[in-house]
Amino acid sequence: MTDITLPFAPVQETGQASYLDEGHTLLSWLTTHDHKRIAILYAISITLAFFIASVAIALVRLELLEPNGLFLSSDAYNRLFTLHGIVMVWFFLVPSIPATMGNFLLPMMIGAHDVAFPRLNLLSWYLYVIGAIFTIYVIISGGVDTGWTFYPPFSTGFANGHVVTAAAGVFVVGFSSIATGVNFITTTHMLRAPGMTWFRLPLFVWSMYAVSLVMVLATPVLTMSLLLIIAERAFGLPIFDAAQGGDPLLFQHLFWFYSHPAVYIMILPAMGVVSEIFACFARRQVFGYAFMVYAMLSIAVIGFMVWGHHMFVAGQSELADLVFSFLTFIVAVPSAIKVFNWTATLYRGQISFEAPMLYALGFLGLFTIGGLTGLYLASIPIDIQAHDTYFVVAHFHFIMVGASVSAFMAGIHFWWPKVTGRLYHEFWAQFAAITMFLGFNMTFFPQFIMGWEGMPRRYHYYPAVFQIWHVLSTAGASVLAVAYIMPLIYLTWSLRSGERAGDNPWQATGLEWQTTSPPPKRNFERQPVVTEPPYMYHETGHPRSPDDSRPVKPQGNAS
Amino acid sequence: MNIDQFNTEASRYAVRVDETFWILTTLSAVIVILLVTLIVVFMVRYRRGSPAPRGELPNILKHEIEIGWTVATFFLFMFFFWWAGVEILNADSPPAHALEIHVVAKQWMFRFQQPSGAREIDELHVPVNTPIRLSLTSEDVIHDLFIPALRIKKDILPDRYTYLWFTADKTGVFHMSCNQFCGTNHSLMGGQMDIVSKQDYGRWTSAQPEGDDLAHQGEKLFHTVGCSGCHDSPSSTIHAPDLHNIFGRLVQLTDGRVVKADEAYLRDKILLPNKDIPAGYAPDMPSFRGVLNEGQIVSLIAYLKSLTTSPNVEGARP
Amino acid sequence: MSDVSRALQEPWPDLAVQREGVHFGIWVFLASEILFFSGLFLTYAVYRSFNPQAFAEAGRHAEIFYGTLNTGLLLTSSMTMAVALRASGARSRRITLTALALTVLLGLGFLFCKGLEYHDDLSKHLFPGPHFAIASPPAQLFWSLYWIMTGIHAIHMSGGIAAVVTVWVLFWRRTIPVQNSTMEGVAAYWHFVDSVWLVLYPLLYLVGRS
Amino acid sequence: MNDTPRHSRSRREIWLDPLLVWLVLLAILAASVWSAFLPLGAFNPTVNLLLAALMLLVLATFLMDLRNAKSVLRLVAAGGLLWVVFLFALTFTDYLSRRPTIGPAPPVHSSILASGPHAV
Repeated sequence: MTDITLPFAPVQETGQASYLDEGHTLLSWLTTHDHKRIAILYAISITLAFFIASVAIALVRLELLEPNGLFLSSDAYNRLFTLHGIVMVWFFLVPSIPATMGNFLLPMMIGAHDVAFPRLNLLSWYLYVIGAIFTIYVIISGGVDTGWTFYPPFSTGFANGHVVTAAAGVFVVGFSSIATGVNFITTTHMLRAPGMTWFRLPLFVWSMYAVSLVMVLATPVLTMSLLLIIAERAFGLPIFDAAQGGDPLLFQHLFWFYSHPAVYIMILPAMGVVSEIFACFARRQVFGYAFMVYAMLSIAVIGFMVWGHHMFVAGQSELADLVFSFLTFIVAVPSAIKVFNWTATLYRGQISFEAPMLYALGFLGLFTIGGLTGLYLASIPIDIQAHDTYFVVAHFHFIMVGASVSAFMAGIHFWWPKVTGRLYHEFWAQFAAITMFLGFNMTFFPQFIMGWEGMPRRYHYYPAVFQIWHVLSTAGASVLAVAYIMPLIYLTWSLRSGERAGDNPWQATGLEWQTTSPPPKRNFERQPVVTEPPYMYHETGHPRSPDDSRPVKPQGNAS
Repeated sequence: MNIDQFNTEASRYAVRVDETFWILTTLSAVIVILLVTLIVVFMVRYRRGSPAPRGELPNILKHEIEIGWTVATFFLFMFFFWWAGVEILNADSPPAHALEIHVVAKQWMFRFQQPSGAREIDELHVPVNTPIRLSLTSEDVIHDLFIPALRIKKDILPDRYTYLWFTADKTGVFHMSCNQFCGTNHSLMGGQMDIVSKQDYGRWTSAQPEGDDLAHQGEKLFHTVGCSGCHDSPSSTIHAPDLHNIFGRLVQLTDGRVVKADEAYLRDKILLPNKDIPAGYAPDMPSFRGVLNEGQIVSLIAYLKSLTTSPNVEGARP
Repeated sequence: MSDVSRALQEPWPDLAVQREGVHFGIWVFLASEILFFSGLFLTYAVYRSFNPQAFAEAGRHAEIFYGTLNTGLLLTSSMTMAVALRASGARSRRITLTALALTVLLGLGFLFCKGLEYHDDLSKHLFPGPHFAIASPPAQLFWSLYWIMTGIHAIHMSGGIAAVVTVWVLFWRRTIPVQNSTMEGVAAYWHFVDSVWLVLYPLLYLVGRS
Repeated sequence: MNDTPRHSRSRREIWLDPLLVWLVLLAILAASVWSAFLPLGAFNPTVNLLLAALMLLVLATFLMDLRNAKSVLRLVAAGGLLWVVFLFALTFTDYLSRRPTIGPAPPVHSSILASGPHAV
């Protein structure tokens, strides 16, 4: 089972077929149990979801150019932003990094051949597809107008769209999330390579572990609350009907018990990705590795106890307001620590600025602003003014889109050579990264301003005084659209015409880089043995002259 | 329409909220500038191949600094929690004799009922420098009343009361809107609030069409819909409680619990009479759901309140 | 060895780790399931604490006979399932198959009784709606929760029965040996579904009896 | 597989343990039904739930074999329950403090508390 070899054993050209060559038929992809292929299936599906949701919001932003609208009816407008929310949250953001990069990399990073339950992994993708089919049916048949939050009694008694089908789609996709979570937790516990102790795990693995925890423990509550909505709407069971003594706020409690931690489902993986990238492109050990781990775990756990800050104006008790406000300030502490640690990782590094690093730096900036505005919303008096205005919209887009999608793009570029064996086009990638950062700020910064001045969200018609900000925001969104389409083009191009990457183009230390690119079906030819902590990008202990190329110590050997 | 209708600070509370906002913004700006400076300096100084010396970190940077900034962040955030928390606790209770205005929201309009009985739709006249308490309820879905100039906002729930209160100190016309998504015309649900001088308010009130005040309207309803047949008739064969001094009292229930007879309780008693039966009574009151609309319920409750003479009635609070 | 090679699956290094992994995985899934049901329990707890009288009145209409009988059936099925697991660990194929078959029968018996009970409930107009039998409105909350809780539980039961039948067939055809990590998972799931019922039982059938 | 005894278990041992546990569980079930009909007032639900918890404990410990399980499994089970506690505790923080709200409590007069139907 284990072969001990020298730590610096050269990577050998084995001639072993890569996972991409295991079968070329469609059927071979649709029946695969290989975590890498499932990751690709997921990547294709979430990209489609991303563009569907983006088209929806592009229409919304165009419509908002004029205070009295351009071409949409109010119903159509409401359906479009609902569609945007539902598809982006559940069909793109939640599965984005975990189901693609997590699936691809988690087993490789810990030196395993696959995830613990490969068939469950494939099932999780099929559940995603079934959920997506429900959602596509909703889109084709006219949409749903509840907002992604499904608040009763509007959703149960008054909405005139396909609420039941939409909720059923999210319900199903919830189980896909749970399956992924169960798989990752079990894999991390049971399948680590010899020598891969808990505190040698790369931070990306830790982030996957933390996010799985949230998926497994939060998602079921969401599925239950949607089930109750379906029961009320389809079968007339008056669960949240205030006229029968029910309480609509109870739904909000159940919903946010999932949907606040869901924000951490979107941001924790991003934290994992950029940790890898900062270390690699600064050629430096991640500053305060242990603190980073504790911070991620405490975000995952405390993140469950803060949901009530979504309900400061909803009619919950003042005591609950204070308790949730307190806990929300607490959960901000580990997030702040992570920002400091990433900054400190740059200190005394050998920083280079390839596209992944640019995206990661963009993440750092956007996450800082998103996180700080989170403090505004944790303060009750400020939240009362900002709640359900564009301020909130801007805040969560900074976190969920700005930070999370930047990290997603960073990861895609960073691991692209590993996944495909090809290099992307560096100039275009750097250009796209910068465009994305600028476009994003231009889209969402104006929303902070108009939000604080009192522009409510989910408004089709709006007071003309806010037009200037809406126009700016739409202009920014067009820049952002270009920045999103560019990678699609040059990455697709690189699949055929990109330069061959070699096994480890970034000279990175993780186990996933110690095998061939693209990796063979079982990831490693032999069982890898881990001999080092992660991120040994520089010798510790003695100073070095600035110009010499530092020796990189791979985390272990595997060929 | 003018941005002043939104961002004017029309009350002392609004001024304090803005202070909190700007303190937090200053703080955030300092943090952002600090971080950006550090990042840019590191990026330039430690770019690959630059001549800056590298090597191992000094010991102080390895561990102590981590604990240091953790603790510092923690105390900073706790300070801010305390600051914002005190702010909201101070703003919590309106004075006892605030002017009470009933707000009923429905898709997609607000109806306001003044104590004088005057009714308005999507427009609200209030006197300046007077504590006002809005008691809010909805006839259909969850709505929300947002008055940006006062920096206040509250969701409006069906079959429940929520409250807002304020003392405006500027006159003028300000914007109001519904902030909780409530369906097709959500973005058209809103209106204006006219904060006027006390004299103008008095003039406006007397200029309204002659109408009894809420309590009198309620008293009429009390007799016309038949409440008085049981509750106010010593000869009735039905054993129903006398409702004098009911408001604000503590009521013992058959199962031993004690609840306060506030607006929500009285409303429940009218619409869900068999929930929470007071000790000593049979659950034999009919429900008035469908018989009375929200406005009439508001009037009835106002009447019941007017029957209370006890000085111990709790002041209206949000 | 052929037994072993048929039982060992990718990506596990050996059977002991695989067995431990399956056991661990199923428990993580069960933790998730606990949260799933706790959403319902929370709803129940909130509504009951605010409408104790109505819940007591509504609870009296539940069929305590069927409820208790079904609890007994499930406890018995848990017992047979435990026997099956122990027998499979001892590689006693005959006892494993018998105990699993008994478990399936008891599970089907549960669903049959549940069906009879549903029929009675419906004929007594205990499905919330315009013709609902109990006057007090919050009673509809109790009965809504009754239908949802028992319904979801019955779906879980059906899933459990399907899983046990599948395992039984695989054992019967000797596709996999009786000593198998799959058995651990199925057994843990079955016990969990029973446990949920043990909580539902006092919440739905023992309310307002005194 | 190596951690279970291979052929050592006789048929009797296979049946005996679960049968005993089963008898205990049925006894607790009987106690539940019996106690539900006792007039204990507010304690009825408490007793019922405690007995249910006892059944769960017996079932988990002896039939699901948590007593022999690795500590990490017990941790997972406990983790699930801990999160249920988060959910309940924080939701009830809201519900139990909704009425009366924070601030000075309304004055309570013994005459009102003691009030019979006629005072109300």
